[in-house]
Amino acid sequence: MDIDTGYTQSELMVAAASRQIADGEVVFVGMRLPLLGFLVAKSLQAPNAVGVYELGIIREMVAPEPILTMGDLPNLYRSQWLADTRDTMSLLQQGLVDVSFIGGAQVDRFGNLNTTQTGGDGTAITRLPGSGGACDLACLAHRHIIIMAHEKRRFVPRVDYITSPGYGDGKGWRESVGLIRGGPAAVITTLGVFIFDPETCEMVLASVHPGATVDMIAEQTGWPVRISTYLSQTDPPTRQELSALRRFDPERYWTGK
Amino acid sequence: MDIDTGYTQSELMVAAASRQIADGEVVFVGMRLPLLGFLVAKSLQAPNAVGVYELGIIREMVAPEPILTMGDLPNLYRSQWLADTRDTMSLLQQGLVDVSFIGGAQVDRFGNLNTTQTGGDGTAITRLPGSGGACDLACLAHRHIIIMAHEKRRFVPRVDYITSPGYGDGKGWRESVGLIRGGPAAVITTLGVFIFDPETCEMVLASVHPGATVDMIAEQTGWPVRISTYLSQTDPPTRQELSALRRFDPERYWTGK
Amino acid sequence: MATSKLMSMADAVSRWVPDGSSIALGTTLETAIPFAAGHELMRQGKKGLTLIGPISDILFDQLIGAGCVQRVQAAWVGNVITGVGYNFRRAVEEQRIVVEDHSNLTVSLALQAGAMGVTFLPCRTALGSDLYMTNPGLKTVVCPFTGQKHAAVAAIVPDVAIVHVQRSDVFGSAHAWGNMGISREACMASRHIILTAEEIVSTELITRDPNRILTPGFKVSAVVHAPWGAHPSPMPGCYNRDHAVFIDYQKQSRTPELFASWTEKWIHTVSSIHEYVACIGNACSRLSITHHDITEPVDYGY
Amino acid sequence: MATSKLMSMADAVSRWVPDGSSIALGTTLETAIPFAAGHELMRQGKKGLTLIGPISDILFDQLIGAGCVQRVQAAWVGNVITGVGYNFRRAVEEQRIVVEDHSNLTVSLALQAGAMGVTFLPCRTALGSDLYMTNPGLKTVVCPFTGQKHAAVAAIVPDVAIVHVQRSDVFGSAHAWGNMGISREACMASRHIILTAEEIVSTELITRDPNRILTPGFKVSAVVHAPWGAHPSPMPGCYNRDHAVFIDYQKQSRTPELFASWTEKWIHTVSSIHEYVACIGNACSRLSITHHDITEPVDYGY
Repeated sequence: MDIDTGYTQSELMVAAASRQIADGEVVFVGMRLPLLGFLVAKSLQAPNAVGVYELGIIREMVAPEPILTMGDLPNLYRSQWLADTRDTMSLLQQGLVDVSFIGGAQVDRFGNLNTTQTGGDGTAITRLPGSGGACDLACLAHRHIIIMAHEKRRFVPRVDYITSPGYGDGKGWRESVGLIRGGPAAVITTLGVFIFDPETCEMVLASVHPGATVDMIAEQTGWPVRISTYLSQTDPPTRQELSALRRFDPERYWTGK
Repeated sequence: MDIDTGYTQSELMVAAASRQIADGEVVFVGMRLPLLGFLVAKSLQAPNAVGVYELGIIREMVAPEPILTMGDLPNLYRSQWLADTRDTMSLLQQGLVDVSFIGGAQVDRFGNLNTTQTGGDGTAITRLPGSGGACDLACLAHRHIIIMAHEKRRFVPRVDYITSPGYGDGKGWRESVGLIRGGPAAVITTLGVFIFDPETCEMVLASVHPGATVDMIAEQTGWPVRISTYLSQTDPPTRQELSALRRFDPERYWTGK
Repeated sequence: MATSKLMSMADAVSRWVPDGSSIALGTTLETAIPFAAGHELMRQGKKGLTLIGPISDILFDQLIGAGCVQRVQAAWVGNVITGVGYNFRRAVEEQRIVVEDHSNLTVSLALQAGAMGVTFLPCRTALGSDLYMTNPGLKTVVCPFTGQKHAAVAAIVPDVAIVHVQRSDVFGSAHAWGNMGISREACMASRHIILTAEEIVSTELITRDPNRILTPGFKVSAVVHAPWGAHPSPMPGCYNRDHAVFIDYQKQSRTPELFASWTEKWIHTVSSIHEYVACIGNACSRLSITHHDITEPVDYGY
Repeated sequence: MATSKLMSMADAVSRWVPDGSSIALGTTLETAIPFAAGHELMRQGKKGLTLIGPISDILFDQLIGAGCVQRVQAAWVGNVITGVGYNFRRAVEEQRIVVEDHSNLTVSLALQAGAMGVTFLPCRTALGSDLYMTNPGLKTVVCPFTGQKHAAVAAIVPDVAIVHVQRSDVFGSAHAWGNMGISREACMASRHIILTAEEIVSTELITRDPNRILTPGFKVSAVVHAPWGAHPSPMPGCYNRDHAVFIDYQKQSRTPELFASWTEKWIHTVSSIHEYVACIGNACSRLSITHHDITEPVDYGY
């Protein structure tokens, strides 16, 4: 935890993620930081947001107690629907989910995401857990937000494996492979926030976190970073955001660093 | 009701139908006479038969009160599963249903059944209710039994419309259209019982009901009737069968004539 | 928080079912048929409707007789207890309506495809049948893994599903129990949902049992309080089937003239579900549930 | 009437899960994971298993570490709360197991296809992804109505589904509540079902609420009484999640040597679920449900 600013990198990322949720939106909520981001949004600017969880849960209320995983019983309590995974995926596939959040081990400049394996093509493979619902969210939500640590080994020119499709190799690719909507809308890293150029579908640096610099970001990115003409500094978490966040992660399990 | 014999034609048909059910079989139960036939079998030789109903019901116990339709609440009471129609159809499509029963307005010598419309091809159309689940039962059960009134206008050389496929135009037809199993095993009429020749897939008269004759049957059948070398008389309903039947249809709504 | 969707039957039907709508109803087959909502469609003189359902029992026949219907996508239209639906038969034979014949499985899958957001689903039924003659929503498809021929059913996305439930909150979270028919996929597939409910209850009561909820409340457009709203069909937990009405209806619909009298008496003279309940008066006690069977509690705590 | 299917965990696993079986388990994702059954698989030293599931949490990792597994058809294998599953990672990197990567939607549809008795189902996910690289169960198919490209998922028919439920009768009619994950399609698709249950109850109690039943009892092959059978995962209505066990497991599985000690302590020294419950002793009260939330009754009478 950074004593000077009074918040951690993770807290800043969760706050930035939570701001991507507008009131009334249907949000497909993933594990870990996205789960917290949803709870923060729901407590502040988006009280009518609806949470859809791949376990087969739809919730309109925040859980009555802090939860570490989406399967914790307080996250089932008084939900608006306990159903099949397939039911939640049907809402997603129909186009009823506005936004979702996914993390990853590798991302490239077109927002393709890898959570399956790195290496290959002659080099040793490092195996990761896999897609879970991430591939589905990246294919089927109207937009998805990527949250990940900003390190050069993760921000690579081309991911070793596409678990969750971004814009492939650029404009028109999603349509060409048969995807019917969606694509990444933003990438929230430990250093800044990227959006995507609607013309080229490339990642563009939109804001730099307090304490980070464009140079630091360029150094940790495996391709020449494009920078928005409207580049700004990421707003630090507000007191309200921090207080909501700490209510849901009181032990700082997810946001301790 | 025939005073001499002490039972009606319908009662004889229901009894004959009920005998087609062996103990432990999974039976897809249709409306009207088949519903009664199942209840009679379940009360006598097939106590462990499982009833599957297209409404989304699985029952292992007979209903605690007489029912007129399968949606009557006693038929839901203490069932083994209340679920979706699709769940019951999935059991059927998987091949877990041994036997089913369907009625019809027209049948031909290959057991094709029409409950949709008669006429057409220049003549006026008479519209009937349609398939309901009958087409599914005829396509997907391991075997199905047809129950219908024996009249010349109903026993036609070729049905005007195939609602529920039998053996099409003969051996090999089901496979050729993509059907993966099944076919009619018997036709129980007001005059007799037919089975199907495994070589030609044609209907063969196996037994004649008490009071009926081969001539009467030939006269009411729109093609030259083939007769089994083992032709017998249909066993009349036993006292046990009649007593079970009348417990389930006490007002004689379905079996009064 | 959310806004109440509770409104009168007249408002719900007027707002969410414009002329020309496609409607899934009667989705629970023989139980819980939304007769009260159907009668309001007739009362408002809707035109050009497409009716979507499995075994529709007499509600489809009534709507067709009242001239509301242009097209039917169904597996079976008639009177479960007596057979033929006379209005349906006349309308088809006089070519006043178009019928796309389904089986129970194919109509279920058509809605399931809509629910899942795919344009078709494969199955093994209907192959070799003449359902293909009138139904452009049936074709074949080859499995890319096995090379086997399957039937393919085109997705149906109704404008609105009308479903009758036991209890709902004012936001559209509702408990439904009994056989489910094709109600779940109909709700998930439809652009709008009108829930008619025997009882309006608190959200707290509903969310104490979230597995029993029919469909996500955020998909529901209108909630209507309609006690006896499924009469004469049976409503699990509420009342038994009124067989006499179905038997009587057969006679009352035998000719257009008889059906006009039936309509006058049961639709146009009756302005609301409350008047209807007054009309069926005696039936109410005769049909009530006398052998209760109550569920074992379940704990959703933490 | 029917014959009881109640038997010990050892008998159920020995009889219905021969070496080389394909098993769907962990089908409720993060809740109700059948750990007790999984541990019995390890205790009996099963070999050559195929594991089928969505997000499997640490049970898959344990079975892989114990050398029971030859193939995995899953969307995610790891530790929900800490990330990487070390045994899984080692086994893949050393090419000791084959992985067919799915997404949660595609593994659900693979089982749903099996449940429906079709050889494939279409969907709109995974297109453009590299899931196709290792998974022969993913191809594409063209919709015969719209000409649109869909992903096609091949059916999976497991030899057995192992599912943990709150209560079951001895014939396999069981109540399950909470989030359902892909349990329903896993049960419907599988050739056999082993139900492990917190409680064995009367058929009468179960059939008083037939909508809450998980799957047709006649499809179930074995019923096992397994209180705390999902620990350390949470079991709705019974106990909360034991986070500490998952966090601790990460450390205990970091090397093959550490995992061998873990196995010795938790699998081989513990001969049954009853001994296991004695071992977790203190956890039981710490995890118990303190905020109860009880359902409103429902009437299934007539």
